[in-house]
Amino acid sequence: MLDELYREIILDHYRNPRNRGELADADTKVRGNNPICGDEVTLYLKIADGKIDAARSTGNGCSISQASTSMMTQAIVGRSLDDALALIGEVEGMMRGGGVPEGPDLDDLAALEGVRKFPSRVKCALLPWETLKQSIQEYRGT
Amino acid sequence: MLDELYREIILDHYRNPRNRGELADADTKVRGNNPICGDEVTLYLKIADGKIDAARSTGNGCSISQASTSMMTQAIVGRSLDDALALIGEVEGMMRGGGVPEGPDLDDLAALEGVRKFPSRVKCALLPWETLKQSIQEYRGT
Amino acid sequence: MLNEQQIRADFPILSRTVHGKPLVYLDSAATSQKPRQVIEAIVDYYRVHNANVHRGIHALGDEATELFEQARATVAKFINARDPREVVFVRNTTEAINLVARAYGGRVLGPGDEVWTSAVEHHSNLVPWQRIAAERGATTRYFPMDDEQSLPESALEMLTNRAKIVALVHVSNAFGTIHPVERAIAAAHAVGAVVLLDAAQSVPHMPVDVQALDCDFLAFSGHKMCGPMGIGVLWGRLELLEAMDPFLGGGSMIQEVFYDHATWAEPPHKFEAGTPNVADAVGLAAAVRYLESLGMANIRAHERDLVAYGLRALGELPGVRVYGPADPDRHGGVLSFTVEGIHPHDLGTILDQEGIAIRSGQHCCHPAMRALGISGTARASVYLYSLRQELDQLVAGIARAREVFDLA
Amino acid sequence: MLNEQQIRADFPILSRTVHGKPLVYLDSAATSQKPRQVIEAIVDYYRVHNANVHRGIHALGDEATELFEQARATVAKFINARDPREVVFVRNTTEAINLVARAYGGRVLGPGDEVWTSAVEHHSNLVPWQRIAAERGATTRYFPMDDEQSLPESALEMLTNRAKIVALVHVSNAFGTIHPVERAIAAAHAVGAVVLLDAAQSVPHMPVDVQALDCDFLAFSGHKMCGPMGIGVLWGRLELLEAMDPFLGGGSMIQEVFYDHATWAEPPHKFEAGTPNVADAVGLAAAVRYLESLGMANIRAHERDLVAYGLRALGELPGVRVYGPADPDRHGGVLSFTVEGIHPHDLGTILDQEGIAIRSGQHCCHPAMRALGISGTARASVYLYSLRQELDQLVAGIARAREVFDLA
Ligand SMILES: Cc1ncc(COP(=O)(O)O)c(C=O)c1O
Ligand SMILES: Cc1ncc(COP(=O)(O)O)c(C=O)c1O
Repeated sequence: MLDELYREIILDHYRNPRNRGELADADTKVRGNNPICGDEVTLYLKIADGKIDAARSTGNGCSISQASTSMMTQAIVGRSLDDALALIGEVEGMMRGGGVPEGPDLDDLAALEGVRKFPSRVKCALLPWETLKQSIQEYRGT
Repeated sequence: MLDELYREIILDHYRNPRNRGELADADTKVRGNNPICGDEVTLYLKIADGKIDAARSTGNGCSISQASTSMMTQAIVGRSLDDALALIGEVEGMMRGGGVPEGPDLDDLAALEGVRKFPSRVKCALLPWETLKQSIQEYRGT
Repeated sequence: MLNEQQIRADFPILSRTVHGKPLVYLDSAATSQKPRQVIEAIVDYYRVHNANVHRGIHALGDEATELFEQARATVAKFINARDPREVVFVRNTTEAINLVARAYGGRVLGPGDEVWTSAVEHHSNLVPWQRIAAERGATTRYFPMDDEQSLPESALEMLTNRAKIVALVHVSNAFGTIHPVERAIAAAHAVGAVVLLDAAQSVPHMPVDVQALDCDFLAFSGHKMCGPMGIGVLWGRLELLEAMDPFLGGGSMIQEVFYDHATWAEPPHKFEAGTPNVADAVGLAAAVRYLESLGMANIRAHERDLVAYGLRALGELPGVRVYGPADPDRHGGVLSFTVEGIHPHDLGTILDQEGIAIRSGQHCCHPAMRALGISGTARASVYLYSLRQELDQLVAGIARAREVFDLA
Repeated sequence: MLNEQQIRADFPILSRTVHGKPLVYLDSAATSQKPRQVIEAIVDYYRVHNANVHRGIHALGDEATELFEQARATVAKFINARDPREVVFVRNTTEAINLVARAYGGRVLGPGDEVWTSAVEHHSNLVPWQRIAAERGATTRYFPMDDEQSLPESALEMLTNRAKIVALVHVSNAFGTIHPVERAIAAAHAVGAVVLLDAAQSVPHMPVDVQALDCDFLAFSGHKMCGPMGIGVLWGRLELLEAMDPFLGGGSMIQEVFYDHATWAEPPHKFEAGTPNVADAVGLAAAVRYLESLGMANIRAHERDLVAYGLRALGELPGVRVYGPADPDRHGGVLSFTVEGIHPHDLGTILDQEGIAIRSGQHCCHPAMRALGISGTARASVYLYSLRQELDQLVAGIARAREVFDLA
């Protein structure tokens, strides 16, 4: 069962996080945290014409939260804000037993599917996605 | 067992309380109450040369508290404050299983002995005696 | 209809004796007895699942957390809350009211503002308001009671827009009155006040639907509804809970803590500082399931029948005065009465010798007793396991007391 | 010496399995497991004696009241209190500290005054002080920790007579440090401050004597000492309790209530508003008797042995850093550590698959973790039922985790 959680691709994203670091001219900068385990993510987005042009992150936490963050920053660049919101919904759905998201740049995300067998870790996987949702809401001023 | 609690003499003091009413020129006036059952006693004492010259009471409550009050006002008149304090101790002792107080004017008090088999009623019997203790302490300014 | 025999078999304590007589428990308004289903739920929790909650990572912690949050959802559904996050676990009704007084009242009350309660409130719905009002320079005011110890609708006209909070007992523990709270809630909302219902004596005994009532806060205790001691519920509208200050500070109610400040978690956790009483929340959920299996409407019908029977029987006794509404439709499972010539306390002792447990005194309602000019009442209160035959025993016990006091 | 086999047989949960493996419960600092003696005491209370307390007149009420007050006396004797009236029953440590913060701190603190705690406190001993200090215009200050996460004695020189309250953890839940509180108490008294000890992790694990310690308040939780959830204790010097404001308002804590004001009962009832958690107080008393039957000194010796063993075993593992004092005489039953390359949360999940329950994270000590520059630790905590063999399994589990993360 542990193999389903710690798939090679997750450990790879954990050890070599993509899009890591601050984004100097970010349009949004939002910090999310999980008060119980101490995971934290700060997400920087560059947004133009309703589209995410760049995404970077800082923070620290467990392999799941950090790998999920890394995968997310890969997956969302180039997507419209509405597409990104839909993707958040798909990832949440996957954690509740739905299918894996499909589409360009989304292959890695499927590796998160195994998390749903570990209920106490679902929060870790969703932390960056909740932070993304908040970023979009802040950007849109809602 | 009820006969031991509701002895004839207790019912008599309940129905015909002795020394009932206010005492206009009292040296002490102290109110005691039991917040759970609502029993209350206000005790008026006239004191001279360290001796209780008169005792009267107002208030209301159950047969045990009111009979005990009535008996007490009978028993303490003419006694010195120190004797009264000692008598309080004897009555408390009787409630914990000690003997009955003996001496002039104390015969009726023995009827309270049966109360000790009813733990939740001991408080009722002791209410006037605690009020007496407080009266003496107030009088002595301690 | 309730199956009396089956129900009584569920309550182990009902088969014990007192002073050599079978127990006749007529003190359920003080605390209810517990069915084996509730006792077993607690035992199962401790024997199999026990762990601290919301701190996860291990299987026991996950199980305990799930049981705890399921209990919250069970309670939420029971009172028809919109969202389980509206259910805050506390110790008892008293703590729930203190929480609202401090965390809501402490925020909204200012000089000139008024908190309204009624003349017949339990101390737990008086003292917290007196204290917070005094602290904030606000005033406490009281609806009067009519001669059936019920809230007269005309009194609601006394409300003005100075009223910020109206805190009312739903069913009186002292007199059994089922107050017309729907009208009071509408009147309070009309002047912009929020309404807290002290539902300690309603939620255990009748269907209660927070959305239908349209109240803003509701407080009740597990121990009065077949659940364990040490667990109670504050229900509040989510938007109010979100806007409120926290209550107690500590673990679980925080988002982040720094040396110089802290930020708060969302409701309900914001109000649940420290390790919660998981076992008893699980026990309360078992109690709710037990009550639901019988049906709250059936429970109320059973008690209404007993109250109608008891009102009639007591009313026929010489020297007995029964308080509260004469109409059993407006009278919960509490029979509060006095017997001329016998102090309630004495009556209680004499009945106890017969194995009959009632309560005597002021029932935590000093001001109401003072207003009525009495030093207390005797109170026989029924629940789902009570029987008509037990009320017959009560009546026989009163006759016996009259003998002891040479009144018969 | 404890009889390990006999003790383990007392704890039903210890024979269960998790993910198909026997449970290895190393999370007792979060909450302890319960022996059958405690579970049975609760069951017996509900099956035989259950009633509300202090409202007397019937046999069940008398029995429940006696059991409740006996429980108070049992707890008082256990910590060597002068008088049972010094023991206030609360829900948990968190509520106890909030009670003191509000009812004592709210009375004595003013602008310019200081409340001192330390850099390694649990949120429950931080947030209540931050809040009351902010409300009263006082300041919170913090003793630093040394590089073994212990309170350095030199720090005590920072106290001046502006310090009104010193609130310190006795044994740290995050690092296991047994702090030199005796010196801190003397130093605080020398400047006229009162001392509250957060004894959540000491009372369950070692002899604690409030008179010998000479502290002013002591707070602890039943659920961490083999007792039920939902019950905790505030001990306070009687004269302080008498001088304090009440905490929650409602039934039982009053002397008399009028429409416009109320007067208060004496301690401890003044602080116990509403129906108390009688069943769990009775359960706590059973837990105290259980602990006393083993002997607190024996329990501490057992844990000291385990900690010495665990410190050695963990210290030999590659990449493992253990926090807290290296000297097992100054180290309670908490082993807090990090493994390079594996986040504590991941370690927790991997160990859980082996049936081993530890806790990972910040242990309600955000500021201390931030000060150490770490995002949390893994924490294995032992109790009287823990075995050396379980620490061996922990060590093997860490090796397994290193494999999963390709570190081995
Ligand atoms: C040192 C310390 N203080 C306070 C607490 C809070 O205890 P509780 O959650 O029982 O209120 C704990 C336990 O979580 C603790 O370990
Ligand atoms: C109407 C009412 N309100 C409040 C309370 C207080 O409940 P608790 O003691 O469980 O806090 C009670 C019960 O005593 C009650 O009957």
